[in-house]
Amino acid sequence: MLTFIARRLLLSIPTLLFISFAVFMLLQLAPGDPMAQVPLTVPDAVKEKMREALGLGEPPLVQYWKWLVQVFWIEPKVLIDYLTASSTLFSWLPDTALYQGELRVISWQTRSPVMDIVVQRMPQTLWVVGLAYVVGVLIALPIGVYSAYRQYSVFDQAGTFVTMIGFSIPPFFTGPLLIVIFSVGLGWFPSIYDTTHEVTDWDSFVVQLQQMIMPVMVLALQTTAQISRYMRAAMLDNLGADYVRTARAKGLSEAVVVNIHVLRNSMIPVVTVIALGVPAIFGGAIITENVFKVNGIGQLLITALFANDLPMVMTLTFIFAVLIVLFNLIADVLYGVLDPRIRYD
Amino acid sequence: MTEPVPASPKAIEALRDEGPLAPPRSQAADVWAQFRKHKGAMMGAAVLIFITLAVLLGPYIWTLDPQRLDIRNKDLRPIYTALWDGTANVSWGHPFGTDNLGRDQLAQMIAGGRASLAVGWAAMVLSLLIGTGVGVLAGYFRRLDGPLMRITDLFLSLPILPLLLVAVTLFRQPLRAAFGPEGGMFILIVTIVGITSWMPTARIVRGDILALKEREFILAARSIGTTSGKIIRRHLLPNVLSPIMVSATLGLATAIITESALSFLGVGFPSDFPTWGKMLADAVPRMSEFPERVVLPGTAISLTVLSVNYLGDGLRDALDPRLRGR
Amino acid sequence: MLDTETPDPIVRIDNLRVEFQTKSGRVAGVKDVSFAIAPGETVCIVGESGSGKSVSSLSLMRLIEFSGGDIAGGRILFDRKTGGALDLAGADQDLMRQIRGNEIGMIFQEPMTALNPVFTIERQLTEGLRVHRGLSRGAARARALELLREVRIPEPVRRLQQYPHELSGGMRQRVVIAMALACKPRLLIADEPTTALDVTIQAEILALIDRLKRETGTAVMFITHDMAVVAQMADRVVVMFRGEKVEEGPVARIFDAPEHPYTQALLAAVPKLGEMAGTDAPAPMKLVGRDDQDTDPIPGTTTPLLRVEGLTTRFPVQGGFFRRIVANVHAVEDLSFTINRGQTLSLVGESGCGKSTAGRSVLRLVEPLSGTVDLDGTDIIGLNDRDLRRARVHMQMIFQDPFASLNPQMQLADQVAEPLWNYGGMGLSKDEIGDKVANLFDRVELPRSFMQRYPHELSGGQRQRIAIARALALNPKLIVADEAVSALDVSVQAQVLNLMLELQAELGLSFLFISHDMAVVERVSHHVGVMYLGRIVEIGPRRAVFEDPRHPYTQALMKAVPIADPARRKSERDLNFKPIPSPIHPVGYEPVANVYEEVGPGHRVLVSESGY
Amino acid sequence: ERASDGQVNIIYWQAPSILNPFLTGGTKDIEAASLVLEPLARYDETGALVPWLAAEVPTLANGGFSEDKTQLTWKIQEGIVWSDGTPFTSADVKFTYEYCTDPQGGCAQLAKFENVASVETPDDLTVVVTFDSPVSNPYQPFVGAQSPILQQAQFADCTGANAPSCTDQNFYPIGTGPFTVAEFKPNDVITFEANENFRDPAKPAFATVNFKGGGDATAAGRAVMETGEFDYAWNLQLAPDVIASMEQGGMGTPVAGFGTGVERVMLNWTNPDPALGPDERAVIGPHPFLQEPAVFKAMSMAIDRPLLSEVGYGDAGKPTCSWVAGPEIYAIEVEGCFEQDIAGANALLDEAGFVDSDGDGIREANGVPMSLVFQTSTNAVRQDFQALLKQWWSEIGIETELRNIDASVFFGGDPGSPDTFQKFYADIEMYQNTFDGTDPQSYFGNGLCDKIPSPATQWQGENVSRFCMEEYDALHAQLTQIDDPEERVRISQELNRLAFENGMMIPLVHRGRISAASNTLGGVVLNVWDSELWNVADWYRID
Ligand SMILES: Nc1ncnc2c1ncn2[C@@H]1O[C@H](COP(=O)(O)OP(=O)(O)OP(=O)(O)O)[C@@H](O)[C@H]1O
Ligand SMILES: Nc1ncnc2c1ncn2[C@@H]1O[C@H](COP(=O)(O)OP(=O)(O)OP(=O)(O)O)[C@@H](O)[C@H]1O
Ligand SMILES: [Mg+2]
Ligand SMILES: [Mg+2]
Ligand code: NI
Repeated sequence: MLTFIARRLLLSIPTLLFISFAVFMLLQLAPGDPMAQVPLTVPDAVKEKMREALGLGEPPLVQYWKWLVQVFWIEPKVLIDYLTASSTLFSWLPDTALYQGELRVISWQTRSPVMDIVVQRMPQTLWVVGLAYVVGVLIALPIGVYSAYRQYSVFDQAGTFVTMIGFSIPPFFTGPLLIVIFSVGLGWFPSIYDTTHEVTDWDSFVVQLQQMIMPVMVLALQTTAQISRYMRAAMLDNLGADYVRTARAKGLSEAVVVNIHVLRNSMIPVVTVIALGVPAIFGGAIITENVFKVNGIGQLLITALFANDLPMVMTLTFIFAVLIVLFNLIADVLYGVLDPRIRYD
Repeated sequence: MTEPVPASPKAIEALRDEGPLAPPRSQAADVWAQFRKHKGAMMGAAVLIFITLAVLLGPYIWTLDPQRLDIRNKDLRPIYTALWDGTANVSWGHPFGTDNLGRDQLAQMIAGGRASLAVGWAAMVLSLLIGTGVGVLAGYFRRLDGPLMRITDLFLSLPILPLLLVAVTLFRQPLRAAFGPEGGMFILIVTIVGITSWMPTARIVRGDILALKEREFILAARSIGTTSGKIIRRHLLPNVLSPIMVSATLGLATAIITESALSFLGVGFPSDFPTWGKMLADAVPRMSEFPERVVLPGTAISLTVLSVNYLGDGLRDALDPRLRGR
Repeated sequence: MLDTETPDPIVRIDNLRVEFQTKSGRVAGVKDVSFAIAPGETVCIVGESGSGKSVSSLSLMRLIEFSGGDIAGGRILFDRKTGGALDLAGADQDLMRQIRGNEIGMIFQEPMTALNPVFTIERQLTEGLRVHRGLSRGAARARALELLREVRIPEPVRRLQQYPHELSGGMRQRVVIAMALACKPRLLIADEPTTALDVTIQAEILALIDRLKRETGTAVMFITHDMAVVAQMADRVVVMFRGEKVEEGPVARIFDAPEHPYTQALLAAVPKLGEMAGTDAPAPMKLVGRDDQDTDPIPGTTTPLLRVEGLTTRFPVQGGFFRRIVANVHAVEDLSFTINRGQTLSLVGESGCGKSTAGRSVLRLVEPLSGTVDLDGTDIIGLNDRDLRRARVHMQMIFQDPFASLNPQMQLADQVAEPLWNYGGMGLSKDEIGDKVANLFDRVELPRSFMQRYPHELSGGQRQRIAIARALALNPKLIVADEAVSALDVSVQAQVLNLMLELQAELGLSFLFISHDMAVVERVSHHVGVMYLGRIVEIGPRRAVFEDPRHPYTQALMKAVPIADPARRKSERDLNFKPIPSPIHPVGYEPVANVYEEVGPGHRVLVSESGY
Repeated sequence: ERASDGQVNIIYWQAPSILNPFLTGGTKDIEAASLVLEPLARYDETGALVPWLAAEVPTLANGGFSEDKTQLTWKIQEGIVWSDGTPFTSADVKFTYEYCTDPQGGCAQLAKFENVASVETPDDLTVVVTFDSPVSNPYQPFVGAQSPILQQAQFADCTGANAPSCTDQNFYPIGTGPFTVAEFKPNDVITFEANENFRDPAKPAFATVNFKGGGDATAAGRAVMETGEFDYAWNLQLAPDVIASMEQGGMGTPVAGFGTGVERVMLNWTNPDPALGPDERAVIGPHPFLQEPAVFKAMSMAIDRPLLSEVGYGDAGKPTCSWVAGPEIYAIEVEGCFEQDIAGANALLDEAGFVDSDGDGIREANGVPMSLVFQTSTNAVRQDFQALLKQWWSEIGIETELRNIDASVFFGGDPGSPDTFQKFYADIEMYQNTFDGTDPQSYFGNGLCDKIPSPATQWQGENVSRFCMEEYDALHAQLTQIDDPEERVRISQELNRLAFENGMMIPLVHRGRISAASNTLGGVVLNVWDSELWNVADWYRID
């Protein structure tokens, strides 16, 4: 298993390089100039200087190389410095000073290191999009299980109906709808997410819950629709299997048969589906974030895009690619963990 | 106990296999018979046919120009609101009401449906073609598996928006010159949605092909000299139809919704070109005063997606001879 | 006649009727079945596939509801330990849960799928104990261990922590048996417990069940379609046919004097080992009710058609960090044999000994590592892809599983015509292809009305005939029949075997016949090769090998084969099997070349290392 | 009393990405920074100049502005300290000048210092700005939210090429304003705290400001007027009926103010034919038919301006036919301009020989169909305008193809993008822009021939329509020389008229700005001439 993981990790390096290169070249094709925000009055010579300071004007390959160095060499150094200096986990280690003020990946838009902003955005995205995913999955699983167990029952039919509707209604409609009902009409939840809110005690936790509930539900609806379909299919596959009959012949109760024997087997494909869906969390949910003003990674990406902030777009895309590759691996490993039949060597 | 012993043993009769009892029928009739049994599918088909006919023939029956502004008749409510609200501003001339600039909602629904359905179907078909193609090749030819799956990863990590923006700026002009502003944008959107949504299909198909490849009938086909191309066409593709169907139904919904999301973000069709998604997005700010403006396109999208979903279910059952027999 | 019924049967089924709700209305799986089982007695239920054996047993457990059936009539009177008889047909599921696994144990047909793949053996074994006996984890574990010892699993302690896929089929079936026995049930239902197993393992399992019954006095309801197994196991026999009981009686009576024509036909169709003693050439079986049959022996010719020399096939096992090849599965090791025109060579051996691989290597459906294959002057191994495809016209294959070897989505006529299409119609026009396909259907005795049907609408035997028709379409010289009849019912098997023999007689076909069933092999072959661990350990004329087995492995194999004759029961003591060693060897391992000793004309025995 | 009213919540639907107004052109950034950084003087809600950090506005009358119009002497108020407690001196002002004019720095507000020859500091409270030539409007540097004063101590190391990478300074500037930055999350939210050292001990009333950015105008308006989560929402570009229905929410009210913004349709004086290739499009004139007086006059006549105003802006809009419509004195009245006259427009076109010769409903000009690509930014009201205009023009036989582009791209000025309003790769486009203060002189300069954007100027330049007319240039030159207010008004009106009648653009609506304030928020005075948050120190909570 360990060699399997190690080998896959090693293999993923060329994959990631390939992906990042392809994305980089694609973005190069895009017209646009980070000098966009610089006003008209700045003389050309000055602009040229600024351009050079940002590393433009060099051949794309050189830019790509610089970017690689920044991402793979300089940023890790900053991270290690941070960990040894101020994180709770590693601060007992002697403080390192690896980062010597080299140029980091700088956003053209805010003129600050891209990574800092990404780190700043992570919590919102994780809280909302991540939680939505968890909630969606938690709702989807029982629905899927019960739909399959009572195939073609009223519950099953209604489940199919509702999940398909959930799937076909865009979030830019459900979002405002919820706002009109719950924020404007009932005044239960805030319509705008407060990214500065900190959870310190029970009350603030309740506030946090209130502001998360609507975006989480909008997003969860989509997840639920998909995962419950997969769960139902997997359950149906397994309910007819021979071992289920064996389990029943042992005199086990239906609850044990379904919730332990069948469920455990059905989870194998579903867990990988779930794992493969995780990267999308970090990609953010642009529209939902937009509707509820959860300024997470999705919002970051889209503003960066419109502002032509290539380093930001590039880095976010790359992080996304890393996650996809990583979760592909995790899905495979999970598959092996859940299914003893799979052997990795 | 005493068993009556038959006078003349007709044992061979006993040993003869029972054949299928029902008389053979043509394949099409069989498929149809099975399909008809699926109530959901029949409903789905009916709704889908209705919607399709409505958007295709609608403009000939309801001849109002969807883009025509009639500012004096703006903000009319649909005719049915008169049922409970006698004071509602309604007119038989605009049964679904009008929007804030007085465009006829019925005509917009029809025109919007044309665009949404066209985008949905075209993008879905494109993504299915790519997905199935890549999946089959990766699953069948070992050597292609690695490279193709890496490419799948690449596409998975491509965010759709940068791609769209790049594509819009690079190709809008030539496409517009060749196909007109709407046609060009249509091709762009379809292509982008298509090439950013085929990956799940490819993965699923690949998985199924890998499993099917180990089945004996593929080996049997090889032993009777079937070439790889024919094995794929005759033996593999028909057997992965069912996952492809599922992808197709999900794909149609995704395509319609992606198009509307693009309009929402302002990178889609021209603003006066109605699609269901755009109507929905445009109506959201006035949702509480004019709920029908979100309900009508919203229902249309959901109905389409639902009917395609049920239709897909039924077709899958009907096309699979194993299920058909039962 | 009057049965001598034991006064107090443990279970008694009266006029059982089970129906299924299907899309085309309600169908009866079991129409009218009545029988009883007394304590300490083994009742064998025999009958063909689909005759309602499993449905009867599942009804007894009231598991039939979960497969969509329901008991439409009749009674199932079960004598509970406490408090007399209970009609299971009307008992509620809560009560049934107390009976299932506790008072009635059940063993299922498929050891491969009957165990939950994701739980350890311990977990699955102890589950029932903890539910019914309320044992603690530790006590349940101790009992599980005891059970594994009882069913004679090697290394029982280790097994507890293993997962089903880590055990061989035989071991899994023993686990299933242990599970069924866990709570010392008073009735044991065994639904075809050995059908999927090798003869050697089958013999062990049968012996095991027999011993347990003797030791514990459990009543056994034994379901099978294999008359040889019936002869070995049964006290009494119930014969079922299309949902009805057609005959019942003590085992000796059924075998000696079957009354119902179906039973007679069934028994006639069973090949019995030793039947062909004294003959050289195979001959079709005489089937009851068929008067027009030609049962002349088929001598074949002595001109060689296929010559295989030193055929070796290995499958690489990858491993390590760089996925390099670390070992090889030595599936076929230095195989040499010859098949004459119009004759049949059979390869026999246990599961995994490389029979299929050998057959496929000959056709180059798997690439052999080395060796020569010479088919009528063509060097098959040396051909490039295009020529190989051409050469395939002359050699065809029939596969073991008639359910898996036909494309479920394609009409039968198309599947039979496909080989012709592949070779541009072999010079035939479209209509001529149609005619030819129709003729092939006639040839394999399938009605032409089947042409537009799909595989799932046919029974196994019919499908296998389609597979034969497909193999015949190109008029091949050689057909490799890989377990072509193993999945079929005896009566159907007999028909298919006869068909193959007829075809051989008429068309002069040569067969490479692969099977693990010694009785069938005896019936059809001119020559026999016995394989063990990828090698042929003994090869020669069928008569020589069967009547005078020389290699110890051949001798052991012969002993294990059950004989369809209740008078010749085997005892457990005769059995002596070593576990088969692994065919996986690290890279660089070079096995010794095979050295044979000629013990008779054409009868050669491996004298070098065989692994046995 | 300072910091007694808790928190005030402000929402801008565009999120600030930096708090240094010298490094950004974005209104959102500049206005956010205006809570912290202050200029010497600024405009009030009437457009009048008021002293801010300065003790008084220097004028000719009080002698602060030299007679030769080349020297301006500012007197700084006494006792002003930075939020870190250090005194605010003239050195900071001089430093700000040096900071922005550093050739390496890429200052975004360089235009403010265009004619400045030097900045001297005779003493700690005196700043003398010397211009290299006489100027009629000397109130450019250090006036208004776009050119506030930076602290020398903080930015000393951030001049020139270092400017962009001084993240801390750019995110957490030290200022003299009522608030200090507590936390800055780029493109998301800023938390401000009351400035301990603010010059008025009673202000600000709020202890903290939560400045949220991002989203869309609808949600922002809703958050103030319907749910009451926020106290102030900036610039609600929403249809009047939407705003009206939000007001029903009862939590807040819209506040409107008229500035200089005129929504207008710019006509392209060059030929945007894609066939010409990127370097020649929008450079080579003339347009095949747009410069024909009959054409643009007919287009203007076909418009129902009062209707547009009502549909798009309601009370916050007035139909206009002036390019510069505010302050009102400069506006012109054009006879019949507010009446829609389709028939007249048709007649005009027929007369000029633009007829529909092939019967497809579209007129031809010299053989080319009169078909226009009409672009604007993505915004519900603008799309409604587009649809209406399209319809009206179709009634006079002119076909229009609509296109809308995301605002950040359209106004982004990115020379690489083909979609900026400056590049003008379309026949007509619609937008509005404004100017600071009340004097239109420099704004009228946007019509001069030498302000035409072209590849040579990286597509920068304010004369977007590429209108070029000797008479106009001459008249504008005259304006720069004249001080007499009445004469200035006359010339300005003349310039307005020239622009309108010669087809530089088609004015549509003089639009006000609408923001929304909570009913519990007091002291809000909407100022369209400066930062909307100019008087945030006076805001307080109504109980
Ligand atoms: N779930 C079901 N639905 C419909 N019909 C069924 C079902 N299960 C069994 N049957 C029918 O009941 C009949 C008896 O089947 P059963 O499984 O008992 O046969 P069997 O004798 O055990 O055969 P085999 O030897 O193949 O196991 C068959 O005709 C079968 O088609
Ligand atoms: N594709 C393959 N890759 C790796 N090992 C294989 C492959 N096919 C067969 N083997 C191994 O080769 C050996 C011989 O297999 P083969 O299928 O030829 O046995 P068999 O005699 O036909 O058995 P059975 O009676 O079960 O069909 C087995 O150990 C098997 O695990
Ligand atoms: Mg059975
Ligand atoms: Mg085999
Ligand atoms: Ni009797």
